Amino acid sequence: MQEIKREVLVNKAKELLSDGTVDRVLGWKRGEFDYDVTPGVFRSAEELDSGFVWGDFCGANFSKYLVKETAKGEGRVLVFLKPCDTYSFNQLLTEHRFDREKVYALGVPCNGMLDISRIKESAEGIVSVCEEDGKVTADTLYDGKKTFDRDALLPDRCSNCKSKKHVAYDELLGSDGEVLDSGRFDEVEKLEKMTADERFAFWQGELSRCIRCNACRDVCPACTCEKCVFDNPDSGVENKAAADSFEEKMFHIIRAFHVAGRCTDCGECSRVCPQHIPLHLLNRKFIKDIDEFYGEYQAGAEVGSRAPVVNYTTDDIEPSQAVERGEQNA
Amino acid sequence: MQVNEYKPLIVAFCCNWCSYAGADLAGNNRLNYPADVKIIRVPCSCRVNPMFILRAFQRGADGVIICGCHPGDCHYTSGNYYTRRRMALLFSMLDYLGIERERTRVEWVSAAEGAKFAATMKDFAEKVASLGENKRLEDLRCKK
Amino acid sequence: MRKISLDRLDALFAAISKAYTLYIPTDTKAGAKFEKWHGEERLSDALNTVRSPKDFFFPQTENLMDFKVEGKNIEVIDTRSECGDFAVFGVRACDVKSFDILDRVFLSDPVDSYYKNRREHGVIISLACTKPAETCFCHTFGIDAASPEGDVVCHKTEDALYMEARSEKGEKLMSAVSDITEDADSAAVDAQKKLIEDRLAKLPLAELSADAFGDGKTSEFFNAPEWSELSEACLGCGTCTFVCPTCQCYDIKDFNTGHGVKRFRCWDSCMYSDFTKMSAGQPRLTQLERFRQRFMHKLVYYPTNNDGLFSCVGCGRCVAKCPIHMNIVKVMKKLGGSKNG
Amino acid sequence: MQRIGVFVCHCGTNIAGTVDVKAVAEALKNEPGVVFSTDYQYMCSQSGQNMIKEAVAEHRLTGIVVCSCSPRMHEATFRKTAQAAGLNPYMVEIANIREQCSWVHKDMPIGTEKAVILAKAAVAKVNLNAPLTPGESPVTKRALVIGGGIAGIQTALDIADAGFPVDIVETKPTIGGKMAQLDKTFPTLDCAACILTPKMVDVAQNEKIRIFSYSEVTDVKGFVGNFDVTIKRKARYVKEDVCTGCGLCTEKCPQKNVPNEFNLGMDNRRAIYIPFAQAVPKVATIDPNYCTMLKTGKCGVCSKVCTAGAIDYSAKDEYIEERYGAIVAATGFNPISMEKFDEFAYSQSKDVITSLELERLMNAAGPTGGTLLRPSDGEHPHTIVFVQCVGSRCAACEQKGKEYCSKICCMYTAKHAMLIRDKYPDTDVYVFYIDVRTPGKNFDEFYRRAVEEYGVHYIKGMVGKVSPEGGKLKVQASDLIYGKQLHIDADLVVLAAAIEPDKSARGLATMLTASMDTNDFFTEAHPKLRPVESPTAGVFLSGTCQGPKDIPETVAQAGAAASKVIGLLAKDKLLGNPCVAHSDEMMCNGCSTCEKVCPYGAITYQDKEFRMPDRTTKVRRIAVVNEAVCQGCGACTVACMSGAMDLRGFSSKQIMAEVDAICK
Amino acid sequence: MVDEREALIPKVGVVTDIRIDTPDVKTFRVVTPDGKKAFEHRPGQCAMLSIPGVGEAMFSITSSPTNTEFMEFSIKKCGCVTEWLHSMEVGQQITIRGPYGRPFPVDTEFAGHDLLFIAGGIGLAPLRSVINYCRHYRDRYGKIDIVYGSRSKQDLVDYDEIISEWKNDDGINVHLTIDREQPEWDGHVGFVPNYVKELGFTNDKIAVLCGPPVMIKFTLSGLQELGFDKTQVYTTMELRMKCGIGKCGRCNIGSKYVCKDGPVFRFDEIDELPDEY
Repeated sequence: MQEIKREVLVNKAKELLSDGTVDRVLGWKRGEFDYDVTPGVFRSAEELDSGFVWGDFCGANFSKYLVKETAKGEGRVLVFLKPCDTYSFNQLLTEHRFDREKVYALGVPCNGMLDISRIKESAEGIVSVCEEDGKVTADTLYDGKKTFDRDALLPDRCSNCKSKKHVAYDELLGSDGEVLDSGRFDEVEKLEKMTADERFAFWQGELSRCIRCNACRDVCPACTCEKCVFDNPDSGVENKAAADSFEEKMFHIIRAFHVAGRCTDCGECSRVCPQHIPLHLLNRKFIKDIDEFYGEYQAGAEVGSRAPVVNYTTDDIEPSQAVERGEQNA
Repeated sequence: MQVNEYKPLIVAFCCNWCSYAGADLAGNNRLNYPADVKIIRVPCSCRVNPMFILRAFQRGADGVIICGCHPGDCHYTSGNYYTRRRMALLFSMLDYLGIERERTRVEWVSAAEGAKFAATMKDFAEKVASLGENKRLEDLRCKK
Repeated sequence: MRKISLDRLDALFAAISKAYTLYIPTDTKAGAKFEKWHGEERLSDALNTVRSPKDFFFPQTENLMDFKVEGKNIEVIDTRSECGDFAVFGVRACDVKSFDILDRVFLSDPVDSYYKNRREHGVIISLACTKPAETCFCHTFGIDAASPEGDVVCHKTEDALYMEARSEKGEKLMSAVSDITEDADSAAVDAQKKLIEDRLAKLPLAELSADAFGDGKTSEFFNAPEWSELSEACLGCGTCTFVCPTCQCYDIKDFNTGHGVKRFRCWDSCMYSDFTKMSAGQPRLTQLERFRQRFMHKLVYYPTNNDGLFSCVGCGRCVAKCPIHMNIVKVMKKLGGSKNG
Repeated sequence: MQRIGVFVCHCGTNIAGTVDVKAVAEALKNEPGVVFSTDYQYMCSQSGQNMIKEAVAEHRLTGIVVCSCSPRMHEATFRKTAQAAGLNPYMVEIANIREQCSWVHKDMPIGTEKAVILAKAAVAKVNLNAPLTPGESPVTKRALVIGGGIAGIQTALDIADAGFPVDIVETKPTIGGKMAQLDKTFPTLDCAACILTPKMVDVAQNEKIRIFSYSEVTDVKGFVGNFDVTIKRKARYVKEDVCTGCGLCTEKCPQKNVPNEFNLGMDNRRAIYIPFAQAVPKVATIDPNYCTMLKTGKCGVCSKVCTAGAIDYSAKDEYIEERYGAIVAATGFNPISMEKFDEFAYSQSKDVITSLELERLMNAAGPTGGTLLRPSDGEHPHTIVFVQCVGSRCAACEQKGKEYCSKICCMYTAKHAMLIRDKYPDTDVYVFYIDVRTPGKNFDEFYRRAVEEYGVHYIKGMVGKVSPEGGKLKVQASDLIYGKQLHIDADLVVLAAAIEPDKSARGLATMLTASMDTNDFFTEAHPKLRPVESPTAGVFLSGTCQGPKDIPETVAQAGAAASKVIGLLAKDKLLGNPCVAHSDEMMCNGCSTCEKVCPYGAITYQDKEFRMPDRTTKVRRIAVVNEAVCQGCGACTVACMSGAMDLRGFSSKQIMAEVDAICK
Repeated sequence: MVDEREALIPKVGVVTDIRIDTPDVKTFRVVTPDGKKAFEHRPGQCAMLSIPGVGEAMFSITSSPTNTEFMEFSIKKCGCVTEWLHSMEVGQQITIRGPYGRPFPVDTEFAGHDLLFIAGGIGLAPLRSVINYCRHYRDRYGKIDIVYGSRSKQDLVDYDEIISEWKNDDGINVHLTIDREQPEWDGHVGFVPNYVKELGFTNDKIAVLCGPPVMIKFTLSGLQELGFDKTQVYTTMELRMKCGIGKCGRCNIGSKYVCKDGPVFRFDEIDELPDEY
């Protein structure tokens, strides 16, 4: 259950539309079912009334949409930002990807977003999903109602939420939370403790499922390049469908490297992967390494910060030490 | 006893100002090291893009080594500091993916360290040879 | 009609495997997937696989030919080889239909010999859907999940698998398993069909209709203002096209291996921004045009060229997998207007 | 498609001894792009070069691969050959088959195989080479020296001496800097003023030198050869060109209680003042913080007494803009604040002073007229304790002072001790030290004289605490050699405060895009080989802004910086290195990442309008590389994730082609 | 193995002659290694040329089918494949497959009619095949008018052939124009659409248009002003193509595939397609 009710968001949006603060609203649109919410632009109170939703399936991070949306015209866009979205928002501002003046950011608290695939693992034919007191009930076609612990339905990015604090907004609805001491590196550590052979087998298994649909890249708020190297025949790494297992690895290593120090760990990549590849574990490895080698750094925590990969100190860790450190973990 | 015929293929990226000159000095002093090592000259170690390293592995390299000026001595003042960070992160990631960590290395070799260059290459080539062929980062299409 | 007890499925698979390379849907932590049967694999209970079985005939990538280049000379090396016989078990009605749609593309003149080769050697063993999902809408396109097409059609009841050959290839496969299957009457199957039909009628998308679309509707829908809203959130990724059993766009690319050039074909997506990009210009400039292309193709262009046959089979994969949950159902409802209430 | 010629050099037997050169030439014949391949005894010889030229003409070559010795040896030679043959010099690549092949491998088949691979890699690269032309930029023949201390003065004099105009910008009303405040100089004990003031006069009289005193640099744009600098001339309220420096106003000004910074606040001056007698320019300055006229509009005494009519209360800050070809930073140093060293009671007792304050107390023009007297009571001190390394060589964890050695303290303390013992033999002088560091000509001899001839008590150990008690300073210290605690009742305690770069340096470095180390000293382009140049082309370093140093070292470095400046200004045009970075504006995201890693500040951003395919225009932020400033390291090319940034001559495609060729 | 000929597998072709037409157009002559024509084609059809490792691209065949010895392609430099082709030398092998697409209806609709060919710039390349075909079977057609314009005299493709052959044929009128005045030019100056209107053709002809989109747009409306119906006007289109056989999906406009259903279209057919090119 989310702290703020849908009506509060709708009313606020209407108010800002009517007083001319904004001329459109980036929000979540109702789908066919309870869980298939689509990002969309609302221009009127009527559209908001009929189509706006806010709930447990509003996981999409709107930050990246602002790059395109703000370029469309003069007016301001109202955007709803959950705490983790605000980090992406700041990171995009750091990289000058959109004009802050054209955005009115409303911070909304987030209690974690549900992963429908977790419900689908044990229920077929989901007709509706509702929640009460931490219990989620799914009405199914063949097995009647099934009830789940809400916490069990959270994707990794939410069960290991890094922060409930909004780091950017023009106005905050509800209360602000704190940066959390999440266990977000636990999975990474587990992998680090494996042997190299086990790690290789693990990643080979995961990455071999990749169908190169590019959803991870296309949803990633850090991937806003005018032209991605993987689409550019001149880059030397262009590839489309992975014709060999090497290309899957190449794609994911380079992608993770390109967002290293810029990835805010919003987890969208893993959310959208149709093959459930835990892509966030690649990004988190870089984040963990950066924290350990160069001091804690959270991309997007503030606008204008200098990422550790484009910085240095004279007594940095040597690459050989970096991998030997792995040995101690093993 | 069986003679190990396997010869690794090693790509060495050397910065123009220190390590490439170090390699030249090794030559001047006739310091032998394995011919498996093939050097590519770059202006600074910081020119080495992770993509080049992966490309080398894709095309059949068994080991990739990057040599640059000692930290603090970069011709461009700070290039090798960036190299150090980038490669620390990249190598750690490759290790995380289960790629043998001995296949990649960064070494600081000054223009005066011909002996170090030769010794480093010898050592690296031996380590890589002991790992055998690169299987984990190979592109089957590029196999002969 | 033949039947075999469910506890003897392994024997059935083993028998098929003697003459065919057999693929069955199995469960993985990322959903069901067709895998080669070696003896250990267990049949998945999932409604359908994450990826469609179009891979069997139109793989994500395939080598088309090799070139040897020396100086100014080029040698073209035909790398095609005769495909071995294989059977795919457990293909659902929607996916079976998708092969028909692909056939009309790849087997029309000039024939795509790569596709044809595999198609001729592949035997489709379909399986009726006992528990269609909320995302299913195959009936919209006249597909009957209770009675799929296929070389061999199967129905799985509580205790047995009922099999019936529907083609020459199917007969041949059935004869290979005649020793371990027994004759059966159609009572159990009929009962199951009835059950499935009841279930289909109760699906949330049961009323979805494609009547508004089809042959000759280009001008009606091409300039519809709704495309703008429908496409606004589209990321331009290729998830929908890659999980789609009927999407067949491809790219041909060359890969220089250092000792030769491999020309390969790989899936492409009309959703990608560089799909139609030329050095001289770009006919589909924005995501709106690209998004529109995909749905117009499925609902209007393809039917225009193929006797009204839609190139969507209602499998629901895109409904489940689209990162932003935009899909053909929403498009049909929005554009189809009152007919889709 | 290139038409490439391959030339394999035997280098006598240097190469041909271990590499089958004919086989190499033969093996290269079928490589893509190669239309001609041959071998020769000595490619670098005149006849070898002629052979290349002829082949270029005969086979219409567009690119050349020479398989020979290291490019560090003969790349320039063969580039010239190519140029003479009508090719762009950058269409040449060298395959290093001597230093990196024939000399390190002994086996002929192995050496030959490797030579072929190296040559193929060079061919693969040349196939992607593009003609490059170095950019040209004019040189403005004028230098700017920032800081008018001894470093700035010497640099300016040397540059002017070579005939180039120089401007000095000094924040204080006079040039002279720290050296003007010193009494005597080690190790010769000559009077600082006696050697400095003639140089100051030289500066004033030199027609090539302009002094902008009481001024600051507020903005720097441009790049080597063409820096556009904005200089703020602070309002002095005295017309510089009218004031005769008679000093009458400074005697008549009724505002007498202004702390005199020249004497480090140990006496007072007037609101209108000339810092010291030999000031250059010798012009009065009104201190707006104390002038009654400026603050209340009532007074006007100075204006009344000035017969020249130089006073102008309505003066405003002025900004002037000037273009320079080179800039020298000579911003100097300051002793660090003693705030964090309260154990030495600096803030509690007037009799705890810094060494620089002691210089003034001993100087004839100082507050005591040159007689050493205690600041608190004007009494002659009989016991003086010197504390060394106050704030120098501090452990980083303490976060109190500096990690580095301030270098000059050992020597000036020896000087002070010696001078005091010489003038006041009844005074006991104790020096507490960690080490005594005397590397320098005649330095150790000087220090030993202090100990041996002048009887200064050098004690290895640190002072723990100084507490003022009954007119005395109780000094608690440890003697590390004898391992005992010492208690000394001192009359005066002198702290050898660490020195740090002037605070203005940080802002200046940002304007100059010159890099600094963690202590805010400017970094050199190369610590050994280019010690007076900043990594930013056209910016040079003089004096203590680069690191602690004494006067002779400063003067030497000032001269070195001047010679570098002269070398630059002597050129009419600067030819750039064409192997520089460039950004593809169509792919650039304007994310500012490349700018962060550029050590030279060569990357800026601009908003550019793009015509979109649908005939709309879109404004996008894009990176622009200043080719005159870029040195071609390539750091930006890897930082750039879109691949918009590439390096000419070492493009990603070229390097990957080499990788491919090697791994084939 | 499968003994069927696969449409996607090309033949090897040898470039036997390279002619420099304009600063950015070269004409390449291609035959098989044994010196024959790679395949027969109809006027207006295309072929896929490729250089392994660089890429494949579709080009219209500019030589006439009546040429029994070789095929020619006039190619403008505008991308990586064309750039590579332009850097080739005689003797270079390339790969070729085809022919693709629907040709001009030279033996049906065109037969017996007066023909008006209008081209701009490189747009002459696909028309050259038809024009030479019609010249070869001169008696099957009526009067032939050719209006051809380019930026400058140097940018006129096939200038030598036009002057030395076309202009000398009976019943063929060649009208050349260039965009701006230049010293060694005494012919017409002005844009093609205006020139067509100035020339004022009668509407009893069949017109064939090829050139840049802007030229096509204005020339078509010019022709309509002169009384031409869209059913009398043909053009040939260009889109990104990969397979050439109507399967890969790239050149799909509405229900048509340019590579298979085109590239030749009559304007009334184009009207039925969605406006997407």
